[in-house]
Amino acid sequence: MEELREYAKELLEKKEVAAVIGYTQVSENRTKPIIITDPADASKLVFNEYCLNNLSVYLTKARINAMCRTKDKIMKLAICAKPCDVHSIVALIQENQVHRNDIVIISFNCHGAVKDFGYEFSGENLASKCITCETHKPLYFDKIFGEEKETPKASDAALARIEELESMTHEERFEYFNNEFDKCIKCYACRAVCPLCYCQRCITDKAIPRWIESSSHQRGNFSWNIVRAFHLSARCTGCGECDRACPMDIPLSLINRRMAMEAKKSFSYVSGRSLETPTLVGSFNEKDSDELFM
Amino acid sequence: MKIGVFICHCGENISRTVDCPRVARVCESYPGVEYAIDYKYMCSDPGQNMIRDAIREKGLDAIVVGSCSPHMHERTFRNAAVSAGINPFLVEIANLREHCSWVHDDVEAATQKAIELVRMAIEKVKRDKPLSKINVPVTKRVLVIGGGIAGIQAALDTANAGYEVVLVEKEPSIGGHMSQLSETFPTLDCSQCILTPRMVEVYQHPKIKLLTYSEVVKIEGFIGNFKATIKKKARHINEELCSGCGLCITKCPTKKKAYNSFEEDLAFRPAVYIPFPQAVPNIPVIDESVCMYYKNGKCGMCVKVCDRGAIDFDQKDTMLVADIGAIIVATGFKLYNIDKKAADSKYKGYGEYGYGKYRDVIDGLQFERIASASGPTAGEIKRPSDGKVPKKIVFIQCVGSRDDSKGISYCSKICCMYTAKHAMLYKHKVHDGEAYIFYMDIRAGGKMYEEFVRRAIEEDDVKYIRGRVSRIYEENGKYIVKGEDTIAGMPVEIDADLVVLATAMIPQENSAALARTIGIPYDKYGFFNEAHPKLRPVESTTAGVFLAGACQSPRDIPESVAMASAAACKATILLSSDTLEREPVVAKVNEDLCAGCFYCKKVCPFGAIEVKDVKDMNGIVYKEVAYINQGVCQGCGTCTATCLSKSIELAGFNNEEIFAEIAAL
Amino acid sequence: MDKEKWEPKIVAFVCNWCTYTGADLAGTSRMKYPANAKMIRVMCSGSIDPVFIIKAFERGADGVLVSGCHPNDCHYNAGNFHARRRWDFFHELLDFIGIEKERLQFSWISASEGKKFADVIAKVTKDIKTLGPFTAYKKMNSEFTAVFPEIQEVVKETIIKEKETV
Amino acid sequence: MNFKMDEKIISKEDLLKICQDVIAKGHTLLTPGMNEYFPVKDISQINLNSSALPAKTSYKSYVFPRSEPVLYYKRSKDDVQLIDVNVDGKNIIILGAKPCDTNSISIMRHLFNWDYSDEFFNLREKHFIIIGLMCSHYDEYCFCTSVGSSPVSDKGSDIFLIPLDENNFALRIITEKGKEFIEPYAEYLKPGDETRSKQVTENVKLPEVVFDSKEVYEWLGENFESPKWEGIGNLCLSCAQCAFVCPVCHCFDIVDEDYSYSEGRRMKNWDGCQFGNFTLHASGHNPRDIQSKRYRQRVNHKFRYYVDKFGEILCTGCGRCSRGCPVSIDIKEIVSNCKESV
Repeated sequence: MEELREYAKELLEKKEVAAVIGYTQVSENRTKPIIITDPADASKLVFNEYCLNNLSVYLTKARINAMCRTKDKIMKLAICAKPCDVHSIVALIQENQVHRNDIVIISFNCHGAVKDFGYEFSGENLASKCITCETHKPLYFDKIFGEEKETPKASDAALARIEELESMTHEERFEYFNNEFDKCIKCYACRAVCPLCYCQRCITDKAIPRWIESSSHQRGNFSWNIVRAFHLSARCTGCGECDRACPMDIPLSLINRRMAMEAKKSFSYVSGRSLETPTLVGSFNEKDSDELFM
Repeated sequence: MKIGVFICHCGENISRTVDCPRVARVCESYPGVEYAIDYKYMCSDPGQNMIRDAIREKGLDAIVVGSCSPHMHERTFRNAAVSAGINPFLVEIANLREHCSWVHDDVEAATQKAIELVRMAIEKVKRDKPLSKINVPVTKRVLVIGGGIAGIQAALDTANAGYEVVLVEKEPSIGGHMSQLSETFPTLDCSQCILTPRMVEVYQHPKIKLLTYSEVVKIEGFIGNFKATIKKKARHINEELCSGCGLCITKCPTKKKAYNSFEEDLAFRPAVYIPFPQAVPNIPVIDESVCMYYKNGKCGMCVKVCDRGAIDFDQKDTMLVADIGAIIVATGFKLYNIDKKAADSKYKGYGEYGYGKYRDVIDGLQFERIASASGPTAGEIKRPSDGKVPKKIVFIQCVGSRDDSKGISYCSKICCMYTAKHAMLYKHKVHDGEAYIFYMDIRAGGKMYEEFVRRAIEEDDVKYIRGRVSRIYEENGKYIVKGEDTIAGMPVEIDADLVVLATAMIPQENSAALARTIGIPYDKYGFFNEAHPKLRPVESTTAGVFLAGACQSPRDIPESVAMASAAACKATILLSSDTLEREPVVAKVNEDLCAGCFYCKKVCPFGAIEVKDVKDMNGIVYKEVAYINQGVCQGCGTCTATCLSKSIELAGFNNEEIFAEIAAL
Repeated sequence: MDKEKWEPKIVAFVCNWCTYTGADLAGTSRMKYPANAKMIRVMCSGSIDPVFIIKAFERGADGVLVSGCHPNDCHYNAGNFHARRRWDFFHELLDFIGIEKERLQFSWISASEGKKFADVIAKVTKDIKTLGPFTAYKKMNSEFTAVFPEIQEVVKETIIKEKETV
Repeated sequence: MNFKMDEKIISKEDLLKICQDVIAKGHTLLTPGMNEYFPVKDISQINLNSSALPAKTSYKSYVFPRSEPVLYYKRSKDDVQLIDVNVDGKNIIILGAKPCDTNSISIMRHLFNWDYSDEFFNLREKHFIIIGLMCSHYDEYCFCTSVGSSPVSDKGSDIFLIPLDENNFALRIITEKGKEFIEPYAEYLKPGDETRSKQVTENVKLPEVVFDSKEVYEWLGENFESPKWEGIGNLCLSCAQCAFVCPVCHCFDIVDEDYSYSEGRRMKNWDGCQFGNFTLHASGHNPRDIQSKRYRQRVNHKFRYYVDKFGEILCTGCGRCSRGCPVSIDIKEIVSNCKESV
């Protein structure tokens, strides 16, 4: 922890970075994001199992980037990122939202995080994404802290849920998802926390012509949730922030996960894992399956 | 907005199943429709006048015509609208004939559908924006890819029209397959004799820049404004200095190091060679893979004998870039390899015929070389294995072609004719020989073609056997050909001295890769696709790229030449104006809202999307956005669907228009 | 009995160069096919957005067909390849959400395949007829249909569906 | 109105009997669950636990739906026909409302009857019967006491319940509406014992008062350009979770949506002031173009503008917005620390 603070302080003091985006403790089992520009504040930084936010969402914010551009110098941004958050950063780099050289990735050896604030860290309370996580070490980083530790074991309830849903009839599934989507109040917290929802104007805000009805009645909720899931298909890195943010507990990341499974099955592609692989969206292979087409 | 609706009866073609007056009546009741009428022939002069008059008298802003397919008369009605002062893009066509009256029997259902189709068009036209054509400049230079007879013809015709031509040939000489042929059907005139003057003409033409031993590696840009990158492979001979004396060739110690591919591997050549005596340009090439110098750094005999110092062992491949206005692709064909098949090949071999195993089982081009006066046997028919004159030859047609089980469903078109020619040439040279031809059907469509085949049968006593050959095996220096005669209904067995297989014409190696380089579509075999099978046979679907010869499908010489001239003509039409008018159906980015993910750039098939920097007050780039080069954009709209934030719109088919159509259903 | 009378509403998004022209050929050849499908012409199958399909369902479509040029035959070289990936995901998504795969179908129909066009339209129409009205989606419009009884189709269909379940 | 408050005692069993009857009569009975106030189908779903955490959302949407049609239209050739929407005046009984929810409607009432009387709101409100339940829970986000309320406040309730022991509640009849509602069930009511209920309420642990709303009011007036806003603006991700779970946020957007080329409807939808396009003008100009201005607006609206206009703070201190904020922005902390330097 001290090393992290020292490092952040040094970066700021040397003016290598305009800001360090990191976590700070709020209460025992709760942290929150903090954007540090003053080296003296570096002591507020923490990293532990309660650092839930995927801070890469801040990388695409114009106001944050504006801090890097001073009249005489263009500085970098330092970001604290769990190994899974690095996947999001990779995806952002691939989508031209961030340049690798413009950021300093401070990452950690990670052994999981809790599913939500207010829970004690244990296998039972492990976040869903951590259960299947294969990258306890970040794939890309500039500086790494923390020691390697065993991740608690837990059963993959989300996968079981997906399988359960798939065993249902179409009518039952439609009913289920329609009921879930019906809860949506269109607060767009899922969109706000998603690092890949960086569009300056979301498709749902496009009014002329109206792409997705802004009303949160069944029809509007249904199309919003489908389009959200579709736009993240083959892009979502599975950070699960949407699930955490949704005040209505709609199983958003369950759908994302199902689409990621499709990307893996049909195209052997996992989003955000490699800067060298071309993105699945935006490329094609002549040998892609033609099964769908008559 | 005042909309006029015009419903055409098309004589009775539409009105037989669609109640046209009712369609007009119902449509008149829709919001925005000022005027609606039906008429017997809208496309006729009186019909068009009706439209013009209505536009003027009723003050219409846009019109919808319910008629035949827009592919038929969209232009007619747009012109009519323009002459009455309406933008042509404020005209929508509802397809009431091809998509409605002709395909449905029930009057009620068809009328209902017609109303809906017109309603969709009305809702779309309400949202249509006036558009004007886009002008782009034209580079007056044509790139011809391939120096066979089609490429030669295309290059000459274009150059003679006064335009510059860059002719790129991958082999050291132009001439292509035609230069390998002995005689040509149906006249039996010498192939070389008619081709060589053309080759020389190309070489000497002031407007033609000839690049042999070169390949096109990249095509960028768009119609009128292509940029071609051409790789000029190292010849290791300085072309400026070489006089073509050929001394290096005769003195090269590696006499028989490599198969002579021009002779279809029936002869050998040294490391430094010209493919054939009449080669154009008459400049040798040093084959690095067999040259002693490259093996051990010694020898250098050619350097010693060349008094002009033209040998240059250090020469490297060079890249040339040329601005091009139009491209003619004439890359030709190759013959189906009968048995030597790569593991991933889509074609299956013909192991049962023993090609490659028996030296006297050869293909058509090999026979051409044997029959050619300049060939390895100096025109005497001798079989490759022992040089004996074959007394009995079996020709087998349709080897590969028309054979689904081997992966080729099409007819190669020229084999019937050249096999008849081969048999005749043989009979003319070996008077006591017997020639048998196994055939499936004889396809001799063409001027003097059928007569030619009849001559072979009647005058030269060539024995045609209708049926397939099942197996060929060697026995005492003879090749036992087992087949069946389906007319006689009995098995046949012939002990032949030589077997000639008329193998299928297939596209050149890597034709698919070249198609992707140029950006043109190709079929499952690898032949390039024409824009329209009947009406646009020499154009590819990519504007400014034309097709000539056997790269498009199997062609004989006259057809290839005709296509080449047609393609040249199309290219010169394109180059004859200084600027090009393009349909304004192009995409446009809303730069304020673009997030700069560049998925559009990744999916654009034409490279029309560029990165544009947006700077802040201090001149520092703070954002990159997509910018669409309207000259390059072809208007497919793939970017619009890919754009996640919907910041790209395709003019003429924008999303508001499409949503309106959906809502009108 | 009622169900036989019910006619599905089908929207077809087709590309200008292959499928639309193929449909023209079907017309020129006087092939017959059901009148349920109405076509919306776009330039390339690559430009069809999944939201178009959602919009069609919202507007009461019972089925959607998307059709373009065969692979390698695209007028724009690669539009259909990109479309193919897009549809793979969208189709999978709709399936997971609970929309039967037959509700949204895809085909490659070239300009010369008039017969195939007629066959595909007939097949899609038959499939949708077998599935019945897309009541699950249309229920979302129940408020509308209460105010506008003239959007009868939906009301009628709901009644049919209820009869069936009895 | 000269209505005198009255207090009775009712057993839990009898209370549930009333509920049973309410449901049987076809009224909607709402009760708080984990996530939301939900319509009770079976009385076994009712959990009258005063120490439960507040539901993630309030019952705001029953009086001010997140999305509702205000009119339908049909276009014809020369005309547009407008069709009114009828709001059905169905009784909605809310059982067990938290004190921080009960006065939400009275706070919103000002706005919906200010320059224009919103008949949809008023009609729905008229058919609301709010049965509040004393609250004995508070967590790090609760601050009702700082905005002038308390866990034992019966303000806004028609009837207020105080748990006396496991099986009995003190039932305070507060309004005429409440009286009318309970009258038919008089048989279940036993005489009240105000000392007992007072004993209970006095023993409830109250959340600490963390700020003085008057001081906040003053500070906001003087610190429109404070650099504090920028710091918060940098962190806030511009969703409307806070506004949509808030029991008193009431902004809405009007949009037209069509069904077909001729029919359509005009919708009134919730809108959130943190959305970037909330104040986006048709011209392209956006007066609140950056997040810090939007967050400033949120706090000012709640603690200053609404007070100016209607004399009440637009906040009930329920803490929902902070509890659910994906980046843990805590309005209580911001407001109570407003005077501290950046």
